[in-house]
Amino acid sequence: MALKLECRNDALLVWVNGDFDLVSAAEFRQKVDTALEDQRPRHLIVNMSRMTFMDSSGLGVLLGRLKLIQNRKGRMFLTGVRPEVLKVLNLSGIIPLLQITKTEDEAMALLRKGAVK
Amino acid sequence: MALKLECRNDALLVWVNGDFDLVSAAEFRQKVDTALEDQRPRHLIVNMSRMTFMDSSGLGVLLGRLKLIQNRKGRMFLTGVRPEVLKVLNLSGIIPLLQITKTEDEAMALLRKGAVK
Amino acid sequence: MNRDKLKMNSVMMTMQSKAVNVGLARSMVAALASQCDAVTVNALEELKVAVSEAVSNAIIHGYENQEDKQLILRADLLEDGILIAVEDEGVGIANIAQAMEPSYSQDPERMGLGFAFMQSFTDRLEVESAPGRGTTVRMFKYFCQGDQKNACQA
Amino acid sequence: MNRDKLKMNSVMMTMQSKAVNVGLARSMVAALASQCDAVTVNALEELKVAVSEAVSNAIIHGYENQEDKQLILRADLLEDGILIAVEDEGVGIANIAQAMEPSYSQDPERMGLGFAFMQSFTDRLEVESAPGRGTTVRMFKYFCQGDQKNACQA
Ligand SMILES: Nc1ncnc2c1ncn2[C@@H]1O[C@H](COP(=O)(O)OP(=O)(O)O)[C@@H](O)[C@H]1O
Ligand SMILES: Nc1ncnc2c1ncn2[C@@H]1O[C@H](COP(=O)(O)OP(=O)(O)O)[C@@H](O)[C@H]1O
Repeated sequence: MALKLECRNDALLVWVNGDFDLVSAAEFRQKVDTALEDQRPRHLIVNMSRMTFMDSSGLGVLLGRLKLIQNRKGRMFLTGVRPEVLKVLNLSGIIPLLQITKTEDEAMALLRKGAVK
Repeated sequence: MALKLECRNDALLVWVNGDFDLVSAAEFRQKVDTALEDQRPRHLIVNMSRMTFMDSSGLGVLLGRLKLIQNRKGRMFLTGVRPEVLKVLNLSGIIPLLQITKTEDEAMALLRKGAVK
Repeated sequence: MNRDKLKMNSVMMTMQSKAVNVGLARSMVAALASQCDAVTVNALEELKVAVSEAVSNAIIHGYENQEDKQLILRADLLEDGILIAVEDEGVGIANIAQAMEPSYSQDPERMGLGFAFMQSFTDRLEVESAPGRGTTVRMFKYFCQGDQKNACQA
Repeated sequence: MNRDKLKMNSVMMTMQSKAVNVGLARSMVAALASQCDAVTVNALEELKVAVSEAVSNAIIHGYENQEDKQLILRADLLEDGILIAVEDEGVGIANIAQAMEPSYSQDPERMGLGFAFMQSFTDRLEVESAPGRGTTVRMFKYFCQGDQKNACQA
């Protein structure tokens, strides 16, 4: 897996490349938590358009970050979710707790409008 | 591997998809030999642009077909050879015995002009 | 989970209890299952998740993240599906029924969805375990839904 | 071929002597080698050919195409390369030096290039064999050419 992080306005954007499993979950947690600490963004947008696989280790780390974001009254977005990854998300019960959009621009637009649950 | 065969004028065209190893070599030998017997084309053009891997089993079957083609005074062409496959061909000493072109149209054109070794 | 179907192929892989090997196990099982032309992309994706969960559990829970232990993955390709066994010689599970309940996890950082995913994504799941004696997880997955004609010719 | 370099990972795979498993062995070794970021695409391609040759030989020559035999593939990821062993318990080789000569083949349908490819595409090749006692082929391949800095961190 390769990770890319970027802060834009009030949001942390993360791109996840490849398989999101035990190995990459650890890397994701460490890098995202550091960025959340250091740069204090309120929202988190995870671009999953290049995530080829996700299991419960990946999912668990997403849920952990969701809690951190909820603590700071922010919103979490998943964008570009592929069908095989969506199937795993669907089983987890996480979906009602966050927002799924096609692109990160869509997510950013929703944030600007304040139109998020 | 998936194989496609087609007779065009005096030549048998074969497309090889995927890995060319012990499994696919057997299939190649059987299908190509049947076509060479039944339809009596003089020349053989193997499109290798989608061949992702080749080992000595694949190579051995190519050499076997080369002999059949030489017996009927035909020409053999390999087209669209990828670098990793070319490396294996280079080691084998087979290259001087046949013709390598970019596309099968090029091969067909050379055949029409009679401009082949 | 002894099935009488014809065995088309069969592989055993012994590997270290390292996180990187979760992906290795997944690729191996996917490559083996792909030998059967009838397998659907959907079944392959689900199988990969199930294998990932079982191997991750052996590493995290069974061996408590000690990287120098051995785990075994067995995969038997049958006519109509694949049989997987993941074995560790780790701590074992005292209460299997409880452990298999969704959202039961001994690890606060985890969601307790591993067994739930194995259950949802395969057609049969069996867990054999005892404290100090390690754990074996066996799963069977059909390659496609109720299609007799699509038997494997690998 | 005992190397003192740190072992990063290590896998053993037992499989049936079936032609389809040549590809399985290749994918497994490629997936394992890819755990090392330093490995070049070039090295990976060459490694796949070498593994393919050794496993094909075990099936065709060692077991004379009997599909129900077992062969073992061992792969050890080291700091700077990968060590592969392919073992069969087949017919064995009487004259190893002769068998390893390019274009020596006992099979008229084959070119006798298997050992030549293993030799060209790896950095070290060792064959242990005796008639009736099976054959073990060991190969070592560096991940990249003389680059100390590119040690594997898998
Ligand atoms: N191989 C194993 N060895 C020991 N304990 C295990 C093993 N697999 C699962 N368990 C136990 O079962 C519990 C539930 O597992 P699971 O449903 O996969 O959720 P999670 O991995 O998120 O904890 C684990 O927390 C652990 O206590
Ligand atoms: N695993 C093996 N068991 C028995 N004999 C073998 C084995 N590997 C190679 N040989 C012998 O060595 C010869 C040369 O092998 P190789 O160079 O791979 O060429 P080829 O496979 O084309 O015959 C084979 O023809 C066979 O007689």
